Amino acid sequence: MSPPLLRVRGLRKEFAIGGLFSGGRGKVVAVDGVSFDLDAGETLGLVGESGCGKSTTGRLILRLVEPTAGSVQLRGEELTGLKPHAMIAHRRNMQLIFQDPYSSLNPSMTVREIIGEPLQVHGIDTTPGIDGRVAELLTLVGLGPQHMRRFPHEFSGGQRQRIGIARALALEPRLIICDEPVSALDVSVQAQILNLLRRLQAQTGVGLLFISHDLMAVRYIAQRVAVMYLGRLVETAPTTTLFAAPLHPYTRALLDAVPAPEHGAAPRPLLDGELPSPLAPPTGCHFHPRCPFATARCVAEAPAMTEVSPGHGVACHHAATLPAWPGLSPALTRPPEPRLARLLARFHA
Amino acid sequence: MATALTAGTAQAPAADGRLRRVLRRLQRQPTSLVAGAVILAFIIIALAAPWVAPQDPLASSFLAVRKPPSAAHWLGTDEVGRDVFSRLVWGARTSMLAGLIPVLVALSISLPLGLLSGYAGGWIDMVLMRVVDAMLAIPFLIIAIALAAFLGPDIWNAMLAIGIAALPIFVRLARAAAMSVRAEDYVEATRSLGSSPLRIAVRHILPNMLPPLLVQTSVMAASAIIAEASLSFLGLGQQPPAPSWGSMLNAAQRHMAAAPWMAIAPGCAIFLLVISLNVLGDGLRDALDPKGR
Amino acid sequence: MRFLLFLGQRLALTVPTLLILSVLVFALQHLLPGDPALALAGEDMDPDVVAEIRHRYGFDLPIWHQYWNWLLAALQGDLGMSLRNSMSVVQLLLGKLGITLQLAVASMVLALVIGIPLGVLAAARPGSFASLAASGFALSGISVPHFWLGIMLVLAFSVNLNWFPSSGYTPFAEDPGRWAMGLVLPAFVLGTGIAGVLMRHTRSAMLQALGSDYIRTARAKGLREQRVVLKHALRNALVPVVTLGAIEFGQLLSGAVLTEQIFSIPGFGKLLVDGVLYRDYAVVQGLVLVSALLFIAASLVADILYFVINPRLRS
Amino acid sequence: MRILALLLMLCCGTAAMAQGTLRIGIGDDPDALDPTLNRAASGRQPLTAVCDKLFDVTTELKLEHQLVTAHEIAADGLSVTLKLREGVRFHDGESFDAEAVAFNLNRHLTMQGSLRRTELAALAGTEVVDAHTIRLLLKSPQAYLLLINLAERAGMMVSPKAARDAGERFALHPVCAGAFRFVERVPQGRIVVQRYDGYWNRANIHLDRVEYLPISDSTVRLAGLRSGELQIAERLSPTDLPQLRGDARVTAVATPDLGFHSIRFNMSNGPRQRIFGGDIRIRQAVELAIDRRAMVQALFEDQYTAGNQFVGPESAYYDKAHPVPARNVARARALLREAGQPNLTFTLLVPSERERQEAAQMVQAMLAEAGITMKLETQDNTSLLASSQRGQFDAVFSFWSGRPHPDGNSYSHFACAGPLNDSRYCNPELDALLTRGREATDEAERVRVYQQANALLVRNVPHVVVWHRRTFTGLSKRLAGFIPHPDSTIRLVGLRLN
Amino acid sequence: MSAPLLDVRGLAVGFAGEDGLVPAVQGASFALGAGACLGIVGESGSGKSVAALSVMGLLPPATARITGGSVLLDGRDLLALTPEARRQLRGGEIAMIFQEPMTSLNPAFTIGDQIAEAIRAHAPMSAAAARERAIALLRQVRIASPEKRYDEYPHRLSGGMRQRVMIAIALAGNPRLLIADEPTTALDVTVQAQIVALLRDIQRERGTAILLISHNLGLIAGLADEIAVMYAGRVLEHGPAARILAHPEHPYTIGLLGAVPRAAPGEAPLVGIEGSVPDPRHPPPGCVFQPRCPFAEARCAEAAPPLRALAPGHHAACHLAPLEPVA
Repeated sequence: MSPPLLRVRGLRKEFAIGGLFSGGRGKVVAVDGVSFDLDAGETLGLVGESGCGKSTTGRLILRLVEPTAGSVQLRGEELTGLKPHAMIAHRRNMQLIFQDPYSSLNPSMTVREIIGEPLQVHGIDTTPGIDGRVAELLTLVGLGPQHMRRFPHEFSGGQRQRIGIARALALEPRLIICDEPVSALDVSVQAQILNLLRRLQAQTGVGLLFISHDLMAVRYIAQRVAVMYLGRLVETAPTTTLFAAPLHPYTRALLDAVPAPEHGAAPRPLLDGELPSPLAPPTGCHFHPRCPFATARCVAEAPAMTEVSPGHGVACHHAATLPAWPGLSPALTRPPEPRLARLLARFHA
Repeated sequence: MATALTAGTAQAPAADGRLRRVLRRLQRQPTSLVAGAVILAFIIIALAAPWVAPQDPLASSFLAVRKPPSAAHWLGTDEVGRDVFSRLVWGARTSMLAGLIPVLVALSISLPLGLLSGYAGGWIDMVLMRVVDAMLAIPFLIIAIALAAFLGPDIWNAMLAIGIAALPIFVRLARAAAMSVRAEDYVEATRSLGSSPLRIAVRHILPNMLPPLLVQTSVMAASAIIAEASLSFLGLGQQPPAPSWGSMLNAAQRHMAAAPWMAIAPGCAIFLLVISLNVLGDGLRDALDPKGR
Repeated sequence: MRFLLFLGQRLALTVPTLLILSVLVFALQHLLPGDPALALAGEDMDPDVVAEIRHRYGFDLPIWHQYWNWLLAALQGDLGMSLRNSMSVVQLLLGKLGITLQLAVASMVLALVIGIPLGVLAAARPGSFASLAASGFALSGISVPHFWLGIMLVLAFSVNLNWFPSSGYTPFAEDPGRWAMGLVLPAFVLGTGIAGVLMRHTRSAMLQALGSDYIRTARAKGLREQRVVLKHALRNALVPVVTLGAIEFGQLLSGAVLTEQIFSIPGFGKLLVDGVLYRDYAVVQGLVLVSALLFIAASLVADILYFVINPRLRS
Repeated sequence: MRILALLLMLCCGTAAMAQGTLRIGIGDDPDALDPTLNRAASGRQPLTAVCDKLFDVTTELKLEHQLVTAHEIAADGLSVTLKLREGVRFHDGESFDAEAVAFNLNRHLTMQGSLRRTELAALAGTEVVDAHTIRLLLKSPQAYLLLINLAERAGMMVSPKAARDAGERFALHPVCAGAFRFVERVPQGRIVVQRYDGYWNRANIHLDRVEYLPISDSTVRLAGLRSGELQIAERLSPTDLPQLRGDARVTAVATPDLGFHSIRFNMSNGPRQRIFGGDIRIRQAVELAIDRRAMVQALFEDQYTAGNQFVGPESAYYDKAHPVPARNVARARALLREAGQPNLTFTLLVPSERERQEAAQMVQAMLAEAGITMKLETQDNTSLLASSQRGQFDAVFSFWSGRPHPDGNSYSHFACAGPLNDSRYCNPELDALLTRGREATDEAERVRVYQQANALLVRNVPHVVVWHRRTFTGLSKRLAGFIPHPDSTIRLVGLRLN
Repeated sequence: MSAPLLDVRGLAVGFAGEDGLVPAVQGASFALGAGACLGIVGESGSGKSVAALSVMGLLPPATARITGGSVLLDGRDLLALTPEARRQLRGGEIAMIFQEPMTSLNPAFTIGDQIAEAIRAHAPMSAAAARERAIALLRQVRIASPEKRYDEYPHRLSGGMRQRVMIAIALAGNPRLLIADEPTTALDVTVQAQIVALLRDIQRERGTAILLISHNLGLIAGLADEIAVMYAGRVLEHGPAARILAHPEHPYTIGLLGAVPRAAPGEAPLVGIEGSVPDPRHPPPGCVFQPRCPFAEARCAEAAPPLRALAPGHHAACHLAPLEPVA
């Protein structure tokens, strides 16, 4: 069996904290033993609330942040511990798409320079030349060659995100890490970008790690989902499985909190409290203070990730004994009425 | 400042999109326009001094020493009978240069240092910042006086000294600018591409450090002009008989009570130029502010 | 506790700074041309006397040796003797410190009293005549060459109008009225510049505060504008301004060089200029060291104030 | 606003009226207040108030007794016997006697860093005859020169006990036998002295207290005088004088100075001697190109005196056979052509002080008319001293404050071994003359010798004397009894404040 | 429906920009009955927040100009009131909460002080009484141990807690109308649901009318009785929430509904509305949505369609409406 495109094992990152003002020194475990695989052509959704460590995980994989421990393998080759120059060869295979379409493009460079930079850095001679390749990429993401000489500030947020995607695609990478790529965009534009990513994946077979706090967007684009809470993975499963039968109480809470586009939808029971401070994470299972099913064991002992069915792992002591989950709000699962469906079809024409 | 701006356009075509926006915004501020016009007028006067000045700024007349303003001498004559107005016109050259050269000196040294310190960090940053702290603790003028005295009294030395004395502030600013640019996503983006540190520094960080420094440049030019005047006032700047506004003030001080016109004219010239630079600096700051009130 | 740790760290950082500073100053002044021994030997400049002076003050030693000697003595609190008037530098500085401090405090008070209200006014009524006038004043204060302003003021108020003493310094104990009058003009000259700086910073901090979300909240509560500006905005705007004020104060202590020169105030600035001109090494060295210490102390005070004012750091 | 102004004026006014206190604005902050260590001229003002001298000089520069009541020069000129004033006590109560004089003269000669040795160069030792008689033993017969030097700081007597106790720190609190006791000193601020009731000449002292305030800017000193803060402002600039005319409260008195301003040529000091060290015609050309009278008129309101010798034209030692030459540009050009230097170019070293800066610029303009290019190089005083001693100059614009005895204006400057002879001018004929002048006890002899010396220097042009200053002292009309002195030191005896 | 509590008619607001007045709201009309909840949905730049601030009287005075329309509260035109009268309404009859709970509280004062201040601004009472009442308010917004929290500074609180404090401040004057401008956007999903629930309870328990502004149709749907859809400064469609969600008539509303990812079987691709929001300085001719509209015809570029009634209470501004006759 060939190795997966990306294999992450026991990834851990501790940040030393304490600058001038905090006095004491301490550390925050931002990512705590995260493991997963990602195959070529596959999209893995990494979801969690802000501050749970999902973005750090993405940067650890790219080694933009040095991991404290753990292993990252790209196509069977270990990346951790590689010297910077040895890392460069791998960089063309892994790219990053950012959340903020404004700060991720250098304001003093033209679109051509931005998209052409990866080609220059890696000394790639393309048949049509750099200009030709940039034009090609611009067309691929739904912009045009006429945009090459412009500066980022002349574009809207959605267009900028397309430029960012074109830059990521320039080197034909095997893996793209998308860090909340649509959360800064308007709803109508979000869908454009999600569709674009889907289309590009189908065309290029690139593997996507899709980091997001928006479960429905993840559901739309990912084949598998990993749920993160305070630095740890709490559940991973194929998307359909996860949305049909989530096993971790936190996953359920997340799904329950999705607002349904329906008037007077019945409110779901709510999760209490908020994400605890990573400076002082709760003992045992990090989720226990907010968990309606927590027991003494949850306080004392951190549950290990166990596979309950092929590809479905969950880190909960009580996963087997939880009551059944009522399912997503019907408003989210119901197909649009025929009239609406017909009208919506016009948008795809 | 206006010269610095046009120079900026020529050197950094990559930034011209933003620069044009900034210029457009500047044009909408009436105060900046007036300030720009004043500065421009001074530049023109300085460049056209031989044609603007009615008399030879060095020609002294033993018979007309310290004469009050008259039709022959619009701003009177000085301590050795030279025409104050003509000296004022020629002195504009020195003062404009005194605003420009120290800024160029400070920028050309502090940009690489600030970049190094702010981007590389680590012990280099630590050592550099201690030296900068030490220099900051010595008053600006004292460093300038000591350096100017060491280099010898000469206008170019004075400008060099002022530029060096301004270094710590500039290094700090450049460092802060480098650090804030370093935190931008596009730097991470280019890092993830595998760009070399040199490329990141030169291609991505350096061009984006410039806008915040640009504001400081105009303020610095203003202080440099005052510093030149102060050094000349202490006899360490422009050497006689060549005129500079500061040396004119120096000469005037002894005759304050009897010939106040000797001091009032150069003082007002300095004030006008410096306040214009400061106004333009404020305008630039506003124009560069992304929120753009 | 956190505060003490922070303070300790800050103090530890000043040690290398001071060392570098002392080396810088030592190098700087020994780079200056001219021979202090010649200047000290009097009009007659007897060669024997010159040699004697050189030897007596150790000018014949290698420069690193001179520095080492100075450093050893300085660590024991001895900053040497003034070449010019045989006074101990420490004593000399102590005598001046009070005077310069008085001038600095007077200027600072003036700057605060003028700068902050003007800044608040300019920010609260943007575009109004008052705001323009305040900004104009601030810009003028920053842009006018201080030595020139000083001379003009002396000319106008002392020579022609005879309202203020033109120069010199009278101790408070001797004649409080005269003391106060003597400080008015120099404090005004020094204060206007700082008032300008403070006004601009107050204005921008106020503008920033007034544009912030919590001000919108305060207005949404239906508070009177006066309360919104003076309580909610000013309180937050003062944090950076106070910090800046402390740092400006630190610079004031040694930055009054030309002003003291013009008003013949026997403070740090005048001592410094004379020290440089006469190559009075020990005085210049000690003076720069002490003013650097004061500057560092002032920025420390700024940090402490920042700590105290800002509830985010306090808890 | 008007009320405020009124209040302010009241404050100032009352403050200035302190009873019997005389406030003197002096031009510079004095250095060590110890007669042995004092260097700058500014120190003489407070020291004169605090310390009496063995001798003094009259306004005609004649020797006069102060702590000495009689003196007698031995026939061989190698010793002088001094009879000391009796009943004089130092401020600390110690009595003044021959032992004290011996102590003081010895202190001047031996104390480390003493600046009085040149002045006492002729003194070999002392011999106490009785409590109030002392004999000075001389190395060479230069008695008159020695005595006149004892009318200066070298003759100031400090309390031996205080000097022994304080050691080097004596300068911080000088104790002498003058009319005023030292009270306090704020460096660069002020020096305060208080009347000493045990003073031998108490009857002629009418002031309670004197404050010396160093104010470096003469305009500010003048402003202080006019506003009533000061009652005396020393060394006013001649350009300030027109202001005084309209002011009924103040006046100014003038005395000719003893010194001279001159442009010294580098005759043989290092590599830069080549411009002026050789052909005398080049030096003469420079001199002829300068119009001294026009300069004095334009720059100094015609208040200074154009000069060409090391004493002023009104001095007895001035050689009237060589008056100040008129300007002659044509002759200057001709001389330069003859010397093969029609386009002479040289650099004049100038201190940063304003008076000489202005004059240098005017000289520059004048020389330009004769085809001479003179560049200016400014240095601060300390640098200038070093540069001139090392010979790093073509010509230097120098100033000498002057001494009552003409030897002080000549020997150090022009004798081959003179310590101030930065030009390195050396002429055995002049050396012989100057040595004779030192030994001459007879006034007529001195006049002859120094006139000859002046004539010689005028012919050789090692320097071009440009002008002699006059000292202007600004006085409040409240002040009575002021007598200006050519050595520009203010004598407090007889002064009265109304 | 009887006379509404809030009736905004033809409101037009512009901002002084670099090239003159840039329109932000152009002739927007909507109404809200006492105790009801109106949701305004729109993307960035739609003018929804500006409309809310106009109601509140909190538009930045230096740049904003109200160029037309009226804002009636109980039939009284707020735009005609003196600034002082408007100030008294603020925090009294009308209160508002904002998007950024992290920055909307003054960092320099304790949360208790800030609530008590709001209380005393409209009902003079002793400090002790205000404190009591503030603690009661904190309890009402479900903050645990309110006595202890009273003296805390905002930076000690989490985002959700701060938004609760903001709500407490808003409730201090017993408002009849609460404007909530994107109240949950900055919060985590789980906390977002808590705040929505709190708002719902406030509406029900206190009968406070709520003007809820959001870009999230799902969020609006759960709370609002009526929905107004705004785009480029205009109200394109409004009507009862159930009707708008089930039977939208404006193509933009339809697109928005299609852009929300749903767990619909069959995985139909998500609707992305091509193009982007027009630049307010250079609006397209005719209907503002026309350049992005898949239904657009030639006439759409010629004249802007007026808001027309299509069913009782349901209005849409589209030439083509009704798009498909009701089956």
